[in-house]
Amino acid sequence: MFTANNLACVRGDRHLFAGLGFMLEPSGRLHVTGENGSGKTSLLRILCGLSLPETGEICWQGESIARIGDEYHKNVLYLGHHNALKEELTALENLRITAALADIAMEDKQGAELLGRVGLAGREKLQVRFLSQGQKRRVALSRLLWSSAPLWVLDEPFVALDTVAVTWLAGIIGKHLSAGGMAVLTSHQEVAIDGGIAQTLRIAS
Amino acid sequence: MNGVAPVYAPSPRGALGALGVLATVIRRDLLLALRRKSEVLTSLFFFVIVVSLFPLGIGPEMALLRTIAPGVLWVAALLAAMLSLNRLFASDYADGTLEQMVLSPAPLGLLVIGKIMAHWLVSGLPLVLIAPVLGLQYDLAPRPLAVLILSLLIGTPLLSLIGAIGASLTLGVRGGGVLLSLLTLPLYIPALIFGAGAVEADISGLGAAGHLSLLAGLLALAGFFAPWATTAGLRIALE
Amino acid sequence: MQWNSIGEFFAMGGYALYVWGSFGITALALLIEPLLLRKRQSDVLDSLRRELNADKQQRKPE
Amino acid sequence: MDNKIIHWFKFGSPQTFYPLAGKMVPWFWALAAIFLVVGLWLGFFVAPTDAVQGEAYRIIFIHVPASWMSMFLYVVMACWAGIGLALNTRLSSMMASAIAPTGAMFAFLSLWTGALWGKPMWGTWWVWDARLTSELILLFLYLGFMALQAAIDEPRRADKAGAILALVGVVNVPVIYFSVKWWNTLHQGASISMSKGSTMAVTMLWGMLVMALCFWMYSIAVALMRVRAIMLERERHTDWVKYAVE
Repeated sequence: MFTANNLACVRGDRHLFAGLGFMLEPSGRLHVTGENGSGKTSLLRILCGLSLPETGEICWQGESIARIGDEYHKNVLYLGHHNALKEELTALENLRITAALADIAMEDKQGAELLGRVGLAGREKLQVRFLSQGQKRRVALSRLLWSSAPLWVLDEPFVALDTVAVTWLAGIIGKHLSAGGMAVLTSHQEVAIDGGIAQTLRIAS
Repeated sequence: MNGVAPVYAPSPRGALGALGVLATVIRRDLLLALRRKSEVLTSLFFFVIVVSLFPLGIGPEMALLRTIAPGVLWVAALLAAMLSLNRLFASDYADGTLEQMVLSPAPLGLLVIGKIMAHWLVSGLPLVLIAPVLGLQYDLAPRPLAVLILSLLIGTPLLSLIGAIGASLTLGVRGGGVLLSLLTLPLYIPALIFGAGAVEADISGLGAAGHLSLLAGLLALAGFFAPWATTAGLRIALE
Repeated sequence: MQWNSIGEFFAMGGYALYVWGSFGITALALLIEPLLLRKRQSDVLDSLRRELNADKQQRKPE
Repeated sequence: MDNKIIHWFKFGSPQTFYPLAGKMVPWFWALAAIFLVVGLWLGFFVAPTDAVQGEAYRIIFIHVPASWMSMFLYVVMACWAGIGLALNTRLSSMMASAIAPTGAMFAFLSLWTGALWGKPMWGTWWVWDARLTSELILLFLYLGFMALQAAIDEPRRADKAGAILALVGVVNVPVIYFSVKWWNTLHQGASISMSKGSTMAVTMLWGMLVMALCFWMYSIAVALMRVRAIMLERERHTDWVKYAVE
């Protein structure tokens, strides 16, 4: 169970939001909506523990994430605006390093298979800077396939993807939810995701 | 609930442990340095050029060059280390990989130590290796030369450690490069004093052991505090 | 008392430049700092008051 | 006991501290003025002429207290910054930012008066003496702190980054001081020695102590003035500032 209570966020002089809260059960997904600059990204970063809220508390399984620390990070997968890829490394190297940082040893063969599943077969040994924007995004999204983190925090995951990839990604998120996972996401597009219990949180400024 | 079955899991999956994570970070940064050779070579050339400029400004008198050699080499090493600090965290910060490191279940301090070690291997160790050649330009005798190498060997990791604090604090800040030198150079002074002092003490027959052990003491102190301060700096930068 | 005349006091045994140079700069610094701060404070207060008045006048027609 | 804690937290919030600081400032100005008069009287009229240095030594009545203040203020600044970082209290971080410029000014004054003292004594404006050199480095540390805070727009981040730097600096100041001292003895630089008349030393010490008290009170007054301005600037959108202005 993932809960947030009375969250407030201040950036410089601007009070982005206050008194924000929600509760997410297994298989639940939360759509965060709001205008540009309303603080969606700030909220997502607060939820995964990158930044601290001005007030309020976030609890994972009833325990404050400020107290759990690194242990909480095992349960979260965060996908931000950046792809978090090194341009000079190959797709495969990037994948293996990302896995290693999550404390998972990944063989070259497994990595290649994973990249094949996101449509990058034969491009494993290519440096990321030679890939197109959409291909880079898909390398970043391949993390969703092997991660065992129950909570996915996805910031605009459908950006820079073609319609086929959007449907594919929606399917992946649906599967994750059916398996008892949770997801918090922001999206400009209306994307149908099957499975899970949907909630919407609107940040009004 | 402790983990959800992955959508697709490559099997088998073993955990790496702390040392494995540390090795991954080091290997990653070394690989990156290898792919961006020019950046690494720039600071090495900078070191060589700065050291070679001094005789041109001061005059080729060997006795004078011998006396200023330790100071010149150390100051040049300081500036060269400075030059490479900017990119210690900057590119990771820009492409989002730093965020993922903070969110990794491995302790951030460990990852920071890995990055600092890689930074030393890439930009500190080459300085130590090229220093004997430059020392010969200044007509240093074999013994002082050996002490110089030893002092640089202990001192350059210290520069990387202290510099990492400054690099984390100035991350994404306007005018970060100049600010970084303003913050870091004063903190480098003890390293400079003991490092160059060791060589001078050896030349004057006082023995370099005292200086070198103080330098090693500073290294131990920095090894303890710097990763902590850097970690705190990174968290603040990402907030 | 070591000074026989005011002139002797200001001459400082031939070290007038150094002694008065030190005390003078210190006095200047300690005077300028609070004056600058007073200006800073009144500048902030001014801009805040102007903001507040503007807000009030906007509200009146409603 | 509980009451006391609540009391302190109450004064730890800007809206209660702002008027309180305003009331305290004149008192510290008065104290500074009293100590100034006494200190100058001791320094110029009670302390006798030095046998070796003549009247030039009277510079120490500001040089030494200014050096003391610059070091003391750095430690105080680091303490406030550290408290701000640990407890996330806005006011203590603002105090740290308010102290820094005054500390830097005292470091500068210490260097300036040191140079003016050095010229007649040793014939040069600058000596690579351990104390002067570490004072110079201290000035750099202050400037670094101020530059870092000025370069960061987000006040909360500026506070935290500054705090880390101040704490690193406070660990480093003694290391720097001793390394410079060691370096100086090895190179046999000029050493400052005062003539050691016993009666003389006592009046001199009193003069320096009273001047140091004057500078201390001055620093408190100025820091309080500055922290008031910082509070208004940073919290201009809050309700308490609107009430305070009206």
